[in-house]
Amino acid sequence: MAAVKLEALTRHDASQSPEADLARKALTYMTMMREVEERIERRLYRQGKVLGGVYVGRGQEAIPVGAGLAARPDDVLFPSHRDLALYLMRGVTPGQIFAQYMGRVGGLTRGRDGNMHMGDLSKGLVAIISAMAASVPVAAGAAMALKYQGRDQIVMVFFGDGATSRGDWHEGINLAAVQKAPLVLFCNNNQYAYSTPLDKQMACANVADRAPGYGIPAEIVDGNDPLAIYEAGRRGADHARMGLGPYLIECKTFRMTGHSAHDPADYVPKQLFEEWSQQCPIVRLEKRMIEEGWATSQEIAQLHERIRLETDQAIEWAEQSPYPDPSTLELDVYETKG
Amino acid sequence: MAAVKLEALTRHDASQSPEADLARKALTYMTMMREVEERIERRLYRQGKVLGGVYVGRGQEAIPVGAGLAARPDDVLFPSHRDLALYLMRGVTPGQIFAQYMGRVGGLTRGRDGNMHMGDLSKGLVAIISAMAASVPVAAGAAMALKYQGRDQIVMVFFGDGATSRGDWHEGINLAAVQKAPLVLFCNNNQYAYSTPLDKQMACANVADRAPGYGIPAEIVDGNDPLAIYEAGRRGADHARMGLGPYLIECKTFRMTGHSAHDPADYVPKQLFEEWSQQCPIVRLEKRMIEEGWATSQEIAQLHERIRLETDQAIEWAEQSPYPDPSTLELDVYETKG
Amino acid sequence: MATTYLEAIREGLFEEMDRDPNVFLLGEDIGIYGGAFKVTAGMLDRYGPRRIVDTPISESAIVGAAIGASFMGLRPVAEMQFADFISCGFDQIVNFAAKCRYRWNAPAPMVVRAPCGGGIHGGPYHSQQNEAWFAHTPGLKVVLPATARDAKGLIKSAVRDNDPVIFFEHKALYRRVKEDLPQGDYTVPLGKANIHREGRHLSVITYSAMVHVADEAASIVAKEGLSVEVIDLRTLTPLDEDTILASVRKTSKAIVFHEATLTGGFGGEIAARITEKAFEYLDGPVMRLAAPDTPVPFSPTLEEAYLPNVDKLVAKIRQLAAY
Amino acid sequence: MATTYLEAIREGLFEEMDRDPNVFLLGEDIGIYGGAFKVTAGMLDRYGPRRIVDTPISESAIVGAAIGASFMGLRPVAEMQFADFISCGFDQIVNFAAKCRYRWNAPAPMVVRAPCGGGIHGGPYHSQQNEAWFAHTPGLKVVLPATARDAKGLIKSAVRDNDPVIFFEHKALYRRVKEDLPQGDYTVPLGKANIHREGRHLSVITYSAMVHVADEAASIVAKEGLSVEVIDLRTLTPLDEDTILASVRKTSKAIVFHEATLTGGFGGEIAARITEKAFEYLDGPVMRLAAPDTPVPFSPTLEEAYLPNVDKLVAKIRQLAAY
Ligand SMILES: Cc1ncc(C[n+]2csc(CCOP(=O)(O)OP(=O)(O)O)c2C)c(N)n1
Ligand SMILES: Cc1ncc(C[n+]2csc(CCOP(=O)(O)OP(=O)(O)O)c2C)c(N)n1
Ligand SMILES: [Mg+2]
Ligand SMILES: [Mg+2]
Repeated sequence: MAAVKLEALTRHDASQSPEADLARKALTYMTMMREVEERIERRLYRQGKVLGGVYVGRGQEAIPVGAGLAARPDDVLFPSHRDLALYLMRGVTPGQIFAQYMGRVGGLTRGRDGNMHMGDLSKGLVAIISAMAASVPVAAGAAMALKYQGRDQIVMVFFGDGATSRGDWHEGINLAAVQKAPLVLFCNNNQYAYSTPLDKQMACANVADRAPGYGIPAEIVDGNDPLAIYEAGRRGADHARMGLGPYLIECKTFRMTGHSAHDPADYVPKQLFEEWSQQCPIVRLEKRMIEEGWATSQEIAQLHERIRLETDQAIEWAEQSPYPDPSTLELDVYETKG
Repeated sequence: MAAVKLEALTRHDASQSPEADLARKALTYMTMMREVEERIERRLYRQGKVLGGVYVGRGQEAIPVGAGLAARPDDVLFPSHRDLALYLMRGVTPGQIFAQYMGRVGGLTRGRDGNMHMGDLSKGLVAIISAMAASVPVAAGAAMALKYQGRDQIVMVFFGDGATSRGDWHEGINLAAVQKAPLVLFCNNNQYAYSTPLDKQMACANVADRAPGYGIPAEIVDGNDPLAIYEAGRRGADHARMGLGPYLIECKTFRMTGHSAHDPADYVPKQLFEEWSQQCPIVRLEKRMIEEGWATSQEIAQLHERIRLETDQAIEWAEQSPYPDPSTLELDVYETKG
Repeated sequence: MATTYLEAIREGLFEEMDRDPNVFLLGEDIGIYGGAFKVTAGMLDRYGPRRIVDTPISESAIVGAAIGASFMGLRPVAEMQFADFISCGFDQIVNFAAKCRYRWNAPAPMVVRAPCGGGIHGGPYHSQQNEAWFAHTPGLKVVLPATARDAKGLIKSAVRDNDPVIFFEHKALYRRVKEDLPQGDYTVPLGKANIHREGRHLSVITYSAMVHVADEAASIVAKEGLSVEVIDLRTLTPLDEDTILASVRKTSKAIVFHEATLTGGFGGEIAARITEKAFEYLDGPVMRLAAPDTPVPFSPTLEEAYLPNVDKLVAKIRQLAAY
Repeated sequence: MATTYLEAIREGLFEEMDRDPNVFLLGEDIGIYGGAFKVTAGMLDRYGPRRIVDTPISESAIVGAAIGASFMGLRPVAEMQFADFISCGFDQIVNFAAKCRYRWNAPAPMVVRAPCGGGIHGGPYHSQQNEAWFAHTPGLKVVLPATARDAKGLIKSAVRDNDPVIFFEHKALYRRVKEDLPQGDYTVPLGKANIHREGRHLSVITYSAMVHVADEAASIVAKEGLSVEVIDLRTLTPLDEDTILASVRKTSKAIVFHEATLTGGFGGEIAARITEKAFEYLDGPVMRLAAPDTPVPFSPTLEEAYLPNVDKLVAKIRQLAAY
C-alpha cells in the first residue's frame, strides 16, 4: 500500500509540476490546431465549403505553440500562415476560425478576407498580408512603439524560410536591430517554400547565419519540440524585454503537407515525408508526457475526444454564421465612407 | 659612374615592374577623378553651370580605381555615385562627363539625366538609378546572363554602406548567391549615408559580417589603398570567374565631403575629417611610388599638370556642347514612339 | 482541338523559346512545379534549369535580374506568382525598367507576366487588377489579353518587343476560355484593339475578362434591338485610340468598362480621350462601369457584389441607350 | 510675417507634436540634418531621438514600421526623402496600410510625407509626381497642398486623420510660396476643394504647384475678358466632386490640369466624372493639360519643354474658350 501510495504521489507530483502544466498546454493547443486544420483541409475544403487557399501547419504545430507559451498575454503576435495555434491561445474560438475560412460574418474579418489573413488588435493578434515577410517591418514598428510608450511588452513575429529572401525581411530586422526594438523573430524553417527547396532559396546553411549581419543573437532549435521552442522563446523574450533588441529563433522542421490543400507535393522526395513523420510533435510530446508522468494515456485520449467534440460544435456554429450582407460591401474602406 | 649607372638601372627596373605600372595607372585615374570632380563641385556647380545634385568621391578614389584595375576590359561595371573613375577607365572622356553634369547633348545621357546617372553598354557601364542598391539585383541578372551565355566575363557592382540597408541589396545578393552568378560586390563604407552614421544604419560592425548570411566570402580592405583594393578585387574576380559565385569586398574609407555639394556636413565631427585627411589615397600612393622608385616627384608633378590641362580643355569642349533640342523631348520613350 | 487561354500562353512561350535561344524564364516555382497555375508546366523538362530559373521569393530581385539580363542581350520573361505581388518589385519596374531607354539608350526588352483578376475567391491579395499603375508609367507597355488566340499572339509579340512589357493574364480565363488557334507562327501586334463584336448603337470599350462579360451583355440587349459594339483594347499602352474613336464616332454612345476599381482606373483615361476627341459625336455622356473603390473582398456574397457583371452592364447599357 | 509653404508644414508638425504625445516622425536624415529639405529642422532639439527617429535607408521598413506603430496607438509621420522613392515602399502602402481597416477593422492612422514635383533640375528621380498610383488605391487618402495656408491646415488634418494619408509636398513651392497664416490652431479638412479664384467662363481644375500656374494664366486671359475659375482640389481622395461639378455647371467649360504625365493621370478621372455627371452643361469638350508621357528629363531645355506652364495653359484656355 505504502509503495503504491508513494508511486501515486510521485506521479501526482510530476503531473503537478510547472513543466507538466506547460506540456499539457502545449499538447492541448497543438492538438486543437491539428484538429481544426484537419477539418478545414480534409473535410470542409473538399466539401467545397471553404474557398480560396488553405495552408496548414501539420507537423509544425510546435512552433506557434512553443512560442505562444513563451509570450506574455499582453505581448503582440504577428502570426504567419502556419501558426493557427496562436489564435487559439489568444482566445479566438475554433468557430470563429471556421467562419473565417468559410467567408462568414462570424470570422475575424467578417468575410472581408479569408484563411489565415485575420487579426484582432484587442487580443494582440496582427493579421498577415499575403506578401511574405511584409509583417516583419510592421512588427518592428509595433515593437518600436512599445518601447516609445515605455511599456514592457514585446513583439513576436513569425515567417517561413522562403520569406527570409524578401527585402522586407532584411529591412525590418535591420531597422529593429538599430532601434533595439523588443522583437523576437521565429523562423519556421520547414525546408520548402511552395515547391522551392532551401538550396534554391538561400546559399547559407541556416537562416540563423544571417543574424550576425544584424548584430543580433540567434539560436537554432528543434522545431518539433514545443518545450525546446518555449525555452528558446523565453530566452528571446527576456532578451527583448530587457531592452537588448531583437532575437532570432530558427525552428528546424518539415512541411508535412503540400504547400496548400491543392498541392500534392510530388516534388518532395517521399523519403523525407517518411523520416519526418517519425518526428510528429504531438506524438513525441505525448510519449514524453507519459514517460515523465505528466499525463496518462487515458487523459490524453480524453483530451483528443474533448477537442473533437468541441470542433464538431464549432463547425456547426460557423455554418450557422451568415454570409456578409452585400450591402456592407463599401463600408469601412475609410473611417467615414467618402 | 658604375654606381650611378646601377642606381639608374635599379630605378628603371622598379619603375618598369608590373606593380609600378599598376601604381601609375592608379595614380593617373585617381588624379583625373579628383580633378574632374573638383571642377564640378567647386567651380562649375558654384558658377551655376552644373544643376542638380553633385556627389563626389573625394578621398574615396581608391575604390573605383582599385576595382577598375582588377576588372578585365570586357567585365561589366555597375558604378555607384562616387565611382567616377570607372567611367574614365573605360574611356569615357572628361568632356563627356562635364557635358553630362551640365545637361548637354555631349553627355552620356544626352541631357536626359544628370550627374552620375550615366551608362554606356558598349563600354560595359550600366547607369545607376537614384534608389540606393537598385543596381544590385540588376547586376545579379547581368551576371546570371553572362553565365547563361557561357561567357567568362564577370560583373562588378558598387554601393555605399547606407545602400546595404535596402531590401534590394539583400534580394540581389541572395539571388546571385543561390545562382552562383559571377558578381563581385564592392562596398564603399565611408561611414556615413547622407547625415546618418553607421550605428544608425546597421547594428553589426562591418558590412562584411553580412556575407555569411548569403554563403559568400567577404574581405575587408583599406579603402584608401588602391593597390590593396586591386588585390582584393583580383581575388574576388578570380573567385567569380571560376564559377564560385559572388564575392563581397568592403572598403573602409571616409567621405571627405558633405553628402553633396550643398551639404556642409556640420554633423560630422571635425576630428574625423582631420584624421582621415592623413589618409588621402592620392598622397599616400604618391609617397609610396617615390619611396619604391616607381616614379619621381617630377613625373608626378607632370602628371598633375597634364591632367589639369586636359581638364581645362574638356570643360571647353563640354561648354560648347549644345543643350538638347526641346523637339527631342518625346523621343525614345519606346523603340518607336507609340 | 480547342486550346485554353492558359495553354495558349504556354504554347506561345514554347514557340518563342524554341525560336530564340536568348529567351528564358525566371520566377518562383516555375520549374518542377510548373508555376502556381501550371502555365510553365513541362518547360523545365524541355529546357532545363539554365533557361527555366526558379528564384527565391524576391519579386524585386526577379524584376531587377530580368532587367540586367536584358542588358546583356537576353530576353527574360519573369513570372509574378500573382499580380498582387508585383507591388513588391514596383520600384524596379517603374524606375529602372521603364526609364532606361529614355535616359541612356539602354532598352530593357523583357516581359513581366502577372496573373490578375478576381472571381476565384482569392480575396484582397489574390485578385487585384492593378494595370492602371503601369499604364501611367511612361516606358512600359501594358498588355491584357481576353481570348486564347490573343493570349498566344500577344505573349509572342511581348517577348519579341524591345521594350518592357507587363503582361496581365486573367486567372478566371485560364481554363474557362478556349478556342481553335490559327496554325503556325502568328503574332498579335501590341497597340491594336480588336472589334470583338460589331454594333451600331453603343460602344462598350473594355479589355481582359470583361470582354466576355460585355459580349454576353451585348447578346442580351441584342434581343431588345440594341446593337452593341464591343471593343477589346488588348493593350493599354500603346493605346489604340483610332479604333476607340472610330467606334464612338459610329455609335455616338460609349461605356468604358473594366474590372479594376473605378477611381483612378484606366477607364478615366479612355473616357477623357473620347470626350476630348469625339465630343461632337456624342449623343450622351461617356459612362463608366467598374468595381467599387474597395479592396477585393473574399466572401462569395461580397465578391459577387464587387465584381462588374452582365447584369450591371446590361443596366448601364439600357440607361445610356435611353439617354 | 509671411510664412513659407515649407515653414507652414513644419509649424503644423510642431503643433501636432505638441498637442499629441503619440505623434512621432521617422525617416532618413530627419534628425540632426533636419531632412533633405529642412522641413524637420529643429525637431530633434525639441523632441529628442525618441520622437524624431532617423532610420536606415529602407523605405519599405519606414512605411511598415509606421503601420506597426499606428496599430499600437501612435500617430507616425513618415518622410520619404523624395516622392520618387515611395515606390520602394509601395507594397507596404498599397497592400498593408491601405487595406487593413477594410479587412480586419485595424485602422492605420499615419501620414507618409513625400516631396514631389519638378522644376528644380532634379531629373527623372527627383521630380516625379506620382499621386495617381495612390489615388487609384482604395483605403488611402491623397493630399497635395498648393498654398502655405493649406499646407499647414492639411498636414494637421492628415496627422489627426484616422486613415493612412499620402501627403505630397511640392518641392518647387517649399520656399517660393509664402503668405500670412491665420493665428492659432486651424485645420483644413480633407476632401474639400478650394475655389482658388472665381470665374464665369471656364473652369481650370487643378492641384499642387499647378494652382499657381493656373492663377497666372487666368490673370493673363482676364485682360482679354475671359473669366477663369481656378479650382484647387487639395485632396484627390476624398475627392470633392460637388465643388468640381458646381463650377463646371456654372462655366460650362473645363480644363483639367496637372503636372503628372497625361496618360493614366488623375486628370482622366476628373474629366470622366465631369463628362458623366455634368454632360448637359458642357459647351465644349473637357480638355486636359498635363506633362507628356515621358520620364522627367534633366536638362533645362528639356525640362522646360516637359513641364506644363502658363503659356501652354493660356493656349489651351483660348482654344477651349473659342470652341
Ligand atoms: C511576396 C510574395 N511572393 C510570392 C508569394 C506566393 N507564396 C505564398 S506562400 C509561398 C511560399 C512561402 O514559403 P515559406 O516562407 O518558406 O513559408 P512556408 O509556406 O514554407 O511555411 C509563396 C511563394 C507570396 N505570398 N508573397
Ligand atoms: C531608396 C533611396 N532612398 C533615399 C535616397 C536618398 N539618398 C541619396 S544618397 C543617400 C545616402 C547614401 O548613403 P551610402 O549608401 O552610404 O552612400 P554614400 O553617399 O555614403 O557614398 C540617400 C539617403 C536614395 N537615393 N534612395
Ligand atoms: Mg518554408
Ligand atoms: Mg556611405
